Amino acid sequence: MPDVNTLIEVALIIVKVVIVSMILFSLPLPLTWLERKIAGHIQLRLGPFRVGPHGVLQPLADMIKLMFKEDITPYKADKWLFRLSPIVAMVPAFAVYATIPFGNTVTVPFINKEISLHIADMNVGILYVLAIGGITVYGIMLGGWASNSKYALLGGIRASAQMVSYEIALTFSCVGVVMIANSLSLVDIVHTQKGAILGILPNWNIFYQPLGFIIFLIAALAETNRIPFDLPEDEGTLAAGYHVEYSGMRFAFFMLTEYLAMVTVSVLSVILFFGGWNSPPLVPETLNNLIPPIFWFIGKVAVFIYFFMWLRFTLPRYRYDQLMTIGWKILLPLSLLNILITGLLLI
Amino acid sequence: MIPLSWYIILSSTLFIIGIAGILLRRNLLIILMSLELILNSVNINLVAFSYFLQDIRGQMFAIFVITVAAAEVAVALSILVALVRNRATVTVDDMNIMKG
Amino acid sequence: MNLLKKIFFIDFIKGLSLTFKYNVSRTITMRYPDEEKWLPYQRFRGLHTLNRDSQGRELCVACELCAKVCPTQCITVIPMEDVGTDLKSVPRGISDRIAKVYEINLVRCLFCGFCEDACPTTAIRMGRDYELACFTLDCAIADKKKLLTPRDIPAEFEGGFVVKAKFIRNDEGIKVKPDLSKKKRWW
Amino acid sequence: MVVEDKFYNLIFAIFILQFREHDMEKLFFLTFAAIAVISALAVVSVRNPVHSAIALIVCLFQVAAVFILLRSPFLAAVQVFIYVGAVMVLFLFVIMMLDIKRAVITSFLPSGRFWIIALLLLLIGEIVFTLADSKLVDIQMAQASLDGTVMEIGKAMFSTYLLPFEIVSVILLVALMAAIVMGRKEIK
Repeated sequence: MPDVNTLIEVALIIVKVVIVSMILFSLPLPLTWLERKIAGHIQLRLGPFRVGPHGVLQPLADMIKLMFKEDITPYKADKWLFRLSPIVAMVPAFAVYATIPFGNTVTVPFINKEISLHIADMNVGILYVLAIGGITVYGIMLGGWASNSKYALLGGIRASAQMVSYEIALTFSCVGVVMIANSLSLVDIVHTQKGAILGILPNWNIFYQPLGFIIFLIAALAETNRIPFDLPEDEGTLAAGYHVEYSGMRFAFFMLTEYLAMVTVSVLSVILFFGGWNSPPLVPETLNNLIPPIFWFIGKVAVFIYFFMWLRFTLPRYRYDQLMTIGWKILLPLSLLNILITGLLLI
Repeated sequence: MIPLSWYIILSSTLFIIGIAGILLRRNLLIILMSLELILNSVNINLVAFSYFLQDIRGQMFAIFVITVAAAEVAVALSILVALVRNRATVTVDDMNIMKG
Repeated sequence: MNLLKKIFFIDFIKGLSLTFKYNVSRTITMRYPDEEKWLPYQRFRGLHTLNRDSQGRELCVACELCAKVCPTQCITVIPMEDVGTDLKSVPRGISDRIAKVYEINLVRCLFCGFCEDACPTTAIRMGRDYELACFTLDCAIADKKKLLTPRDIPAEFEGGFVVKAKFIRNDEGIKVKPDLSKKKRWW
Repeated sequence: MVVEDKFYNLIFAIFILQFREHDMEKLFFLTFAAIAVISALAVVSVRNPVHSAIALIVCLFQVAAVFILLRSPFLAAVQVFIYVGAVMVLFLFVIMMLDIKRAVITSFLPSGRFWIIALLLLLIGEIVFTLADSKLVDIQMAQASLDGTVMEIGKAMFSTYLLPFEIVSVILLVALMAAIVMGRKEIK
C-alpha cells in the first residue's frame, strides 16, 4: 500500500493533466474569435459583432452549430479511417503538452507542497515534442485519403511532403538551442536563459540564435499549415484541402488541432528562444514579485499567437514548388550553417 | 523486472512475422514494410541486450540501424516509384526482366 | 542591395507594418441594422410613393399612363368617378376621376422609373425605401393605402448620409428606424 | 531511472493501488507486446496497403514503448521521430501518390508455394529450439553503469563510433542522391 505522499503526488499529476487538457480544449474558442477579429480589423472590418458584446459569444454559437450538423461520410469512403483520422490528428496535439513547462514552481496553500508547472520533465523533452508533433500529419493524410475525394487526397499528399521537408529544418534549428543549453530537457533550456546580457538585454536565446529563430519560425509555420504555407488546405485551388469532406464535430476536431498546433508553436518558440517564464531584466523588482512567472509566459505566448494571426492576413500563399524550394534549398542549408556557426562559437 | 527472455520472444515473434510477410506477400510495398518489421525486431533485441548488459553498444547499433533503414526506405521507394512509372505494377513476380 | 533586402526581410516588414497600421486604425464597417443606416440620394429609385398636393388632394387622376408604360406591367389601376366624400371640404382628388384600385406588384417591378416619367400630374414618384423584404407574398403588393402613407424620410431631405438608426423587431416585423438629426458622410 | 519518476507514476497511476511495480511493468510489457504482435500480423495479412501501413505505424509505436520500458527514452524518441515521423509518412506518400489501391489483391496463399510454409516452419522451429536451449532466462542485470543516456550516446557516437557515424552519414547522402536520381521523370 503506497503512503500518503505518493497518493498526493499521483493526485497532483492527475489534476495537472485534467486542468491542462481542459484549458487546451477550451482554448480554440477564444482563439477563433480573436482570429476573426484580427482578420476583420486588418481588413478595416469589424469581424463578428452580433452574438454577444463585440461578438464574444460567436465561438459558442459556432460550436453549437457544429455539434448539431449532420455528420456526413462520403460515398465509398474508407469509413473507419474517415472516422478515426480527426482523432489521430487531435491526440498528438494534446500529447505534446505533457512535457511543456508553463512556469516555475508554485506553492499550493493547503497541502503546503511545491509543485512544478509541468506534467513531466523528460530528459528528451524537445525530441519528444518534435516527434509527437510530427505525428499530427497522419490525421491529415489519412483523412485526405479516406475521404475518397481528389481534392482531399491532394491535400493529404501535399501535407505529407511538406511535413517531411520542413521537419528536418525545424529540428536542425532547435539543435543550436540544445547546444547552448547542453540539455534536451525543456525545463533546463528555460533555466539556462535566466539573467541578462550586459545588464540590459535579457539572456534569451534569440540574441544568440537569430538565424535559428528565423528558420524555426518559418519551418514551424509550414509544419502547422499556417499561411503562407497552408498548401494542404489551399482554398483557392483545393476547395478546402484535406478536410473538404468533413462536417460537424469531425471538422471541429481538425480546426481544434490546427489552433492547438499554433499554440504549440508559439509556446515552443517562447520556451526555446524567448526565455520561457523568465521576466526581462529591466523590470523593477516590486513588479516582478507581483507578477507570477506564468503570466510572463502567457504574455509572451499571446504575443506570438497575435503574430501568427497578423502574419496570416498579411502574406499571400506560396506556390507548391516555391514551398519545396524554400524548404530544401534555403532553410536546410541555412540550418546546417547555423549549427556549424554555433559549434564554432561554443568551442 | 521483466526477464530478458520476454524481450527476445517478442523480437523473434516479430521477426518471424516479418519473414512470413516477405515470403508470402507479392506486393512490393508490403515486402518493404515487412523489412521494416524485421529491422525493428532486431532493434528490440539490441536495446534489450544493451539494457541487461548495461552496455552502450546495443543502443548505438540500434541508432545506426534506424538511420540505415531510413536511407534504405528512401532508395527502395524511389525505385518503386520509377518501377510503377515504367511498368505499372507493384507485384514482385512481374519484375523478372533485367532490361528496363 | 537586393540581397540585403532579402536578408533583413525588408519587404516583409513593410507589409507587416502596413497591416498593423490597418489593424489599429478605425474600421469603416457600417453597422446597418443595429446602429446605422444608409439614406440614399434623392435620385435613388426605391419604393414608389403616391403624392398629394399642398391642400391634401390626391394628385393621381387614374389616367393609367403609368400602367401602360410599365415594362413589366406590374401596375394595376382601376379608375372611378370621384364623387367626393361626405365632407365636401376635403376633396379626394384634384379632378373628378380617381383611382379606385392602385396596386404595384413589387415582385415584378424593376424600379426603372418609367411610371414617374409618364405621370402627367407628378402623382407617382420613386421613393427612397429599400427595405422591401417580407415574410409573405401579400406584402409584396403595394396597395394605394401603403403608397399614400407618408414616409420616414421627407422628399426634401438631402440623401447620401449614414444616420443613426434603431433596430426594431416586434410582431409587425423587422424595421430599421432612422434618426435624421445625426447624420454623417460614410467615408 | 532515466525516465522521470513522475512520468512513470502518471502512466501507472491507474494501477498503482493494485499492483506492485514489477507486476505493473510486466503488465505494460504484455500489453505492448500483444498490440505489437497483432498489428504486425495485420501488416502482413491486410489487403489494402494503406491499412497495412497504419498497422505498421501502430507496431512501431509499441516498439517505442518497449524502448521506454528498457529505459532508453532517447531511442524511443528517435524511433517515433524517424520511423513514425518520416519513414512511414514516406510510405503513405508513395502509396497515395501511386494510388495502387486496386492493384494489390492477389491470392494470399498461392498453391505450389508450400515450400514457403515449410521454410517458415523450419525457421520457427529453429528459433524455438535455440531459445529453449539457451540460458538467457538466467541473465541478471549487470551493475548499473548507464546514466544520462543521451549524453552517453552522444559521447560514444563522437568518440568510439566516429568512423561508423561518418560512414552512415555518407550512406545517407548517397541514398539521398540515389533517391533524387531515381525519382526523376526522364528515366525510361
